[in-house]
Amino acid sequence: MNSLVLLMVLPLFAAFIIPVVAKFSSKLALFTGPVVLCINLLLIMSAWVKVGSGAHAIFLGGFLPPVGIVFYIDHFSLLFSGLIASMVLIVWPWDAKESRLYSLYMLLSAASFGLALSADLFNLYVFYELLAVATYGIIAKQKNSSATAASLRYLFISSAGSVMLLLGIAIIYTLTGTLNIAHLATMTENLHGFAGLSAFALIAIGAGVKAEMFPVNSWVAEVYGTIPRQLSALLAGLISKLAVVLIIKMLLMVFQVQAAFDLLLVVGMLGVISGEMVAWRAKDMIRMLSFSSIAHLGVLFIALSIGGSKGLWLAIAIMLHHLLVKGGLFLMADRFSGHFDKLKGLAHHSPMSAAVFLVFILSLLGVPPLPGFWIKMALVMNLAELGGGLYYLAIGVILLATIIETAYMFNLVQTMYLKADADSTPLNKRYSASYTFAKLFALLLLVSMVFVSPISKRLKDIANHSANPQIYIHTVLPARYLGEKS
Amino acid sequence: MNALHLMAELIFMPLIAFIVGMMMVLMMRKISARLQRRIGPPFFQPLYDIVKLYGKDTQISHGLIHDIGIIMAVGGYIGAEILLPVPGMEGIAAKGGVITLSYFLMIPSLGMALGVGQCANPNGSIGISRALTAMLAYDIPFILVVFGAAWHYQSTSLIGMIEYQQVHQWGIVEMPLLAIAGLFALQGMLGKQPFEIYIAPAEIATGPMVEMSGKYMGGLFVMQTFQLYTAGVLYASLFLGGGTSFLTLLPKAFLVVALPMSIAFMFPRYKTEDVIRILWKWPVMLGLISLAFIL
Amino acid sequence: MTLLDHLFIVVFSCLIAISVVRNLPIVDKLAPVLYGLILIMLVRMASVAYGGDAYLSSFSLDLLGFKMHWQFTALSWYFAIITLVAALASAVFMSGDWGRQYREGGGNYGMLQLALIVNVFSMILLLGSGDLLSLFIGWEFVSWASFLMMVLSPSKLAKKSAVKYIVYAMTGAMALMVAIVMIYAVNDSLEFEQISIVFAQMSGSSQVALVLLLFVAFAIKMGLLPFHLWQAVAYAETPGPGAAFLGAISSRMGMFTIVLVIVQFIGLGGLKSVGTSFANMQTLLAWVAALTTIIPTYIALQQHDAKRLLAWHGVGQGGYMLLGIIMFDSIGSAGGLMHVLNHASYQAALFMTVVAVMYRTGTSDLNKLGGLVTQMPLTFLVMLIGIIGLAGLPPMNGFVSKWLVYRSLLVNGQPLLFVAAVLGTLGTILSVYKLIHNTFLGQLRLEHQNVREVPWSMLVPMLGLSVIVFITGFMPGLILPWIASVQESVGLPVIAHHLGGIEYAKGGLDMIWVSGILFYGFGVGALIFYFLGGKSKRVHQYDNYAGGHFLTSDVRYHYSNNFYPGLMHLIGTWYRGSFQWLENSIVSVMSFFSVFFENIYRAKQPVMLLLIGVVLALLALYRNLGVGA
Amino acid sequence: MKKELKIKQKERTNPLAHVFDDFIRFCQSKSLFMLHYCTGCGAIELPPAMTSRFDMERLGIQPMVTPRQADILLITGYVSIKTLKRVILTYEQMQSPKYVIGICSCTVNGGMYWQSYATAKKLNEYMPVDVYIAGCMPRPEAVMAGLQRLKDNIRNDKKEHKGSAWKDYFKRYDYYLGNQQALFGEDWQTPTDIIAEAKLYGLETEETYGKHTKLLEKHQTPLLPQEMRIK
Repeated sequence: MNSLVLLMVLPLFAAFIIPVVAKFSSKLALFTGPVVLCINLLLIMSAWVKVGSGAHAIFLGGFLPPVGIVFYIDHFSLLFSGLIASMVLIVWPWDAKESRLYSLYMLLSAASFGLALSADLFNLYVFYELLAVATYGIIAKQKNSSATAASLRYLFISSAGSVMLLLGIAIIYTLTGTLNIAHLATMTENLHGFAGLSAFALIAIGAGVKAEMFPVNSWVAEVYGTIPRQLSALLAGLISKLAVVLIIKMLLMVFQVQAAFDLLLVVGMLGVISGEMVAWRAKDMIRMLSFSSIAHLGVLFIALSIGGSKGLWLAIAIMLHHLLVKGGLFLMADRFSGHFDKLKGLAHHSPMSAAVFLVFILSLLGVPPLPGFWIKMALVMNLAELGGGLYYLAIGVILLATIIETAYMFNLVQTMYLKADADSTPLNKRYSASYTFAKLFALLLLVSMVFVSPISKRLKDIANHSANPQIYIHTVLPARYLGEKS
Repeated sequence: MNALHLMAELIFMPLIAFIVGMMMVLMMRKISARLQRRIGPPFFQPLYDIVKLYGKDTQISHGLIHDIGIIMAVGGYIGAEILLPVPGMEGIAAKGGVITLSYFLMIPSLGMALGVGQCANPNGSIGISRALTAMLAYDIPFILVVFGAAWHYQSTSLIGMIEYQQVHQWGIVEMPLLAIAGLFALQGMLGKQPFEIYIAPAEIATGPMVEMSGKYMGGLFVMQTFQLYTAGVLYASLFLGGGTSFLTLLPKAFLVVALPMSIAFMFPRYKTEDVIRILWKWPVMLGLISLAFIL
Repeated sequence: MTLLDHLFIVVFSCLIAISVVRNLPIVDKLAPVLYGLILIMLVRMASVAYGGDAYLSSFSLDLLGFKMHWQFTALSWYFAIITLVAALASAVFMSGDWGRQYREGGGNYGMLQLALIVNVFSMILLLGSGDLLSLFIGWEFVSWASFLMMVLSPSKLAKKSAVKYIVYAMTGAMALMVAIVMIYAVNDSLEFEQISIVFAQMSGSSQVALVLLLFVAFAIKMGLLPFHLWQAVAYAETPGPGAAFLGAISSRMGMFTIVLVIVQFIGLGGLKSVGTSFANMQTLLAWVAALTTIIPTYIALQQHDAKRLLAWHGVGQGGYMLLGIIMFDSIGSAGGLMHVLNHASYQAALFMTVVAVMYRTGTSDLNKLGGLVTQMPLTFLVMLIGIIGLAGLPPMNGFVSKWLVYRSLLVNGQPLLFVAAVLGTLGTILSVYKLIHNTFLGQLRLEHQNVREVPWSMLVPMLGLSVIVFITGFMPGLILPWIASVQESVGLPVIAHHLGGIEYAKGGLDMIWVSGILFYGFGVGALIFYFLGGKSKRVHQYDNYAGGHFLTSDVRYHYSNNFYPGLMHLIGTWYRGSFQWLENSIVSVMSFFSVFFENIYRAKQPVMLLLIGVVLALLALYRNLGVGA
Repeated sequence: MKKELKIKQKERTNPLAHVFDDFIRFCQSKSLFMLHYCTGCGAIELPPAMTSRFDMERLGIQPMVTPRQADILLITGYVSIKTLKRVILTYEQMQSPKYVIGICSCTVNGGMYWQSYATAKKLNEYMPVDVYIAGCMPRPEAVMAGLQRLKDNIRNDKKEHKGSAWKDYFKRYDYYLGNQQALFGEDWQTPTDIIAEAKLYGLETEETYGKHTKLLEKHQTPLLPQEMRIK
């Protein structure tokens, strides 16, 4: 079980040796990353079986909690680890010539695995920063002025976010004297005051920069517009969710208070509305998808604000769905993108890609019987069960957003199906693996439509398990701490 | 109701309507002549006109629909006459009621419109456009009147209405405003001045009738007799207590027709939009006020 | 396995079959057979329409804790049979020469066939819904299926209007979802019965909200005011037979749900309990219905494209249906329900005649046609029967249902609604006369001299539908038992009927007599015409009196443009396009906020945003928790 | 004097046919609709004839506005060549039996325009005229007398054969057409198919046809009515 540390260590190690390997063989350097990721995948699978319905903690460096470094392994974190490995594999820059990029991708994966697995705030912060650094590097690799501007903007806001995050962590440390989440979970009463909650707010907003949280997400459209589509797929599909994972850990283990939920609910709603509104005016496909992505992260925050295992399972479902759909859409964008006018007549050049595109957005809109519908339905019903003005407002916001989303999405679809100008084709003709993956995503989406019931059951199990602080505490903390408590 | 009675109704109701209607046409022409200090036509003039028209040697037709239009115009009124109860002959009329009757009254217009349409004469089409517009104008007050009467008498059957009036008072006493509104609508319905823009002989050459010759025109003359009769009897049944015998019914019917005629020849005509404006304003207002009393 | 399961299986297999063979020539022969097959399945279930028990499906689904099951009541059956007859007629219509021409013109014929069966499938699914969730799913299916049909036309306008439609439809669906959520939140159940239970428990404002949400959802589909803007253009731009099908039945799914949900489970008592006694929900809905009959009808009057004219009338006729059903008495609701079938029959026939004219002449512009009656007499006949039905004159079926509605308004003492309904009918007469006049009557154009009647594959469905229009008008008693069963199943007072019409204490209706008298009148008229007068002679259309002017073929004198100038002179200024303005202003408000948010995202100092966000969040927490906490 | 032209008479099988014919002729004489084609100054005399002073309506005569409905075509004054075309068109569109009355000297012989290049002098060269009412202008009394004469002619047509001049137009169409062609040129054509009508009513004789009708055929655009057809 302790071999799971390799998940983080292997890519980190690879990141450092790739430049060295590249000196000898660029081919070898190119394949190092995927090999590492495949090994990770195998590790994850074996761990998935071993963990079963339980949880496991790995203590690093020989210190026991609450002092040492702890990795917490359960199906939730494994699920995300698996997603990280597969996503990075899918977007691996096969045609890039620079080995430095491989290193950055490896660094990014290492940080991501760390974020998914870590069980104390300090490590989370470290991995978060690492992730940020890797992302800056990758974005800055684009050699054009707008990419530079975008990455600079991203850098500014992201580092400011990191400062907030750090501030939040510092407050928590001041209040409790520990950074181990399990330990924090045992002393929630210290944290449920104004100071503690403001720490949560700072953490949420700080991490929110990456999680595309309103209002700290102004980097999204510019960055996604300038980086390669695969990378957008990675950022929008996965990295944003990892930042949410950080928030989820804090929220579920420590801050199960109405004020925290309300905070998430409000920023979620604002995100939904603002994202959809701006996407509605967008005339460029990537810009539209970026803002739509903001809106859907908003929905995710709304789901989280339900709290408890219900909120978690919905959040996981939304994340997975959004990963498939938005990831798929950004991967599709590798085949065609740009201003709407350029996409005129796309469906006649490639009916298949238009159809795949359609499947994605139909699910995104929540059209039955696609999975998106069931998620939306469950989300709305759960919100309704909670009752209360803000939750009803959230229902309204989500459904209003759906209408707006229909308007702009189908404005694009309509353009696609218009009669084409004979000479120009909007399609990117070169072979693109991304398109194949996009089709695969669509297929996955359709298959999951059939298995809505079992999948949702599985997700609920995972959520029930992961949202329970007691299991977490018992797994991580040594008995003497618990003894003190009881 | 035995078969004989049925046959009698089917034959005699339109026949009576035709004969009485011809007399009403005569009366109408006499009234206008007297108002203009003329002598006017001889007694049988309406008959002469109709016979002459049917007896024309040349009759031009613009096609089958032209023919069918005339058949519908005459036939629709024959149907309407059967649905219009008169003393002693009200067996079949009970099957319809006043709503059905008012719908029947639209069929001749539509039939004529079809026939005129096939003539491919722009004057005719303009006339029909005006005639249908006028129908839109006068049917609103008319329908208000029908509604008010039906509500007041608690029946949609004309027979029931007449019975009510025989027992109680005449409708015109109980609902004077509605009766006035009805008279207004009647003026429009009969297409008499000031509401005869759709005929406009000098501008659009009698509009719908422009291509009607011989028996086609004759059919329209027959239709006119039915139209006057229907208007007279319907109004008499709605507001003047109908009649227990023709002796009491017919004078009322003649009076009802004479009234608009006497008013008509004192007026020039309104433009189409003014027809709508005036018919949607005054009689509708009267009707609504009256309904407010009734309901 | 119940019959309902069989029906679903058959419909689904038909869907699969057609989607497989849709691009092969055999689809022409297969599709009508398949619709016939589904029709037979429905006929086998006919007992439900004669007072039998509702069919339940033997399977149900349990997804995410939501249970779904299906059932087929008299109401479902009634709408389903209309759907299938319309689909069958459309399928036959497109199967022959029309389809060939469509294909040659670059149309995607296979897709059209597919769209039709998808529509039928989703409608059956909706009609068979047994609880709120399956209703919602069926609802969305129907919306998207119509959308599929609408986008098939290659024109830009068609696509634009289809997108407009889907935005409206989504709005409706979302309103429905909120309503369902409101119901679910109380007792955690999605059964239909919950509606009335929950409604009774709700507070006044929630009741208003629930009724309005449900009504908005259904009104959008049905194109009732003020949600009528999407429908006409979208339907008019749909390819021929598709337009006939959609125009006939698609938007009536809104009617189905209104009856199913609002009439059955909220009911008159429910509607009346909302609001004051002077202006309650029933009054509101009745006036919505009345305005829906008037405004779209007069918009139709302004159209000079035949398909749009018909489509606008389709919107307007929806008002009669609602007006009838909202009266909640036996005759009114019977009229409203019956109008669904009647409207479907003549609307489909009328759309087909227009498509037939387009097939031969290539245009549906009313200013570019004329005089076609000699060239296409049977099409003319169908249109004549259709417009008599649409205008609601005897002896066609439109008269019966409108009569019932009028009668009900009379009995209920609603003079203003009555006048509104009549105003709608009169506007319809004006407008349909313009339609038939500008298309078939008047001057035949030089370029149409060689136009011929359309082939039998198109004529047969048209004639078949017009036979339905006539027969159900002549003997409404054929349909009335179904209506009575529907009324019984949704808990309305049941109408007393016989073959010729209805029995009603204060004046009934017997269409056999009424039609008999009318035809007797026509017969006498014909006798007079043919035997009393001289022989008539056919003349050429240029042998025509024009004030001594010589008419020639190069001068067009067909009076068609601005057909009712006098009327328009008066009411022309009343067309303010207020609803269009409303729609545009909603878009403008949206744009305003959109620009606002866009500016936020464009902020030069993103870090400032972060700080503002943090400060606001802390402030909110501070206020929320108080100082001491 | 013109020679008598033979036409094929239809067999009347109905024993009451003559009674009907007499009745109809009686009604025709009692009911005359008049289209007044007011070409010249004579028109001014018509209003007194129609209104309260003389009241035409008591004779059963009333004005109508289209040739389709009219029995009498009343030409009130000089007929310029341009006008004559319209007059002929109007005349041909009238339904038989139809009658023409020429009022004023101008219709008789050109009157004061006898030497004008632009007027048609004798109306009866172009269409059969039943009654001329001469005078410049004739007084309303004369108009009334003329109308009364026409009525009598129609009534007594069976004996005196003065009331069916309209048949002459069909019987000797070639003659009238020749005069018309002389004035309007070879390609003169009206929308009404006179020959077909003559055939239909059994009024064709050998003089219906001639070189002028041949000329007409050469220039004529066909005037067959649109057939209603299913296939």
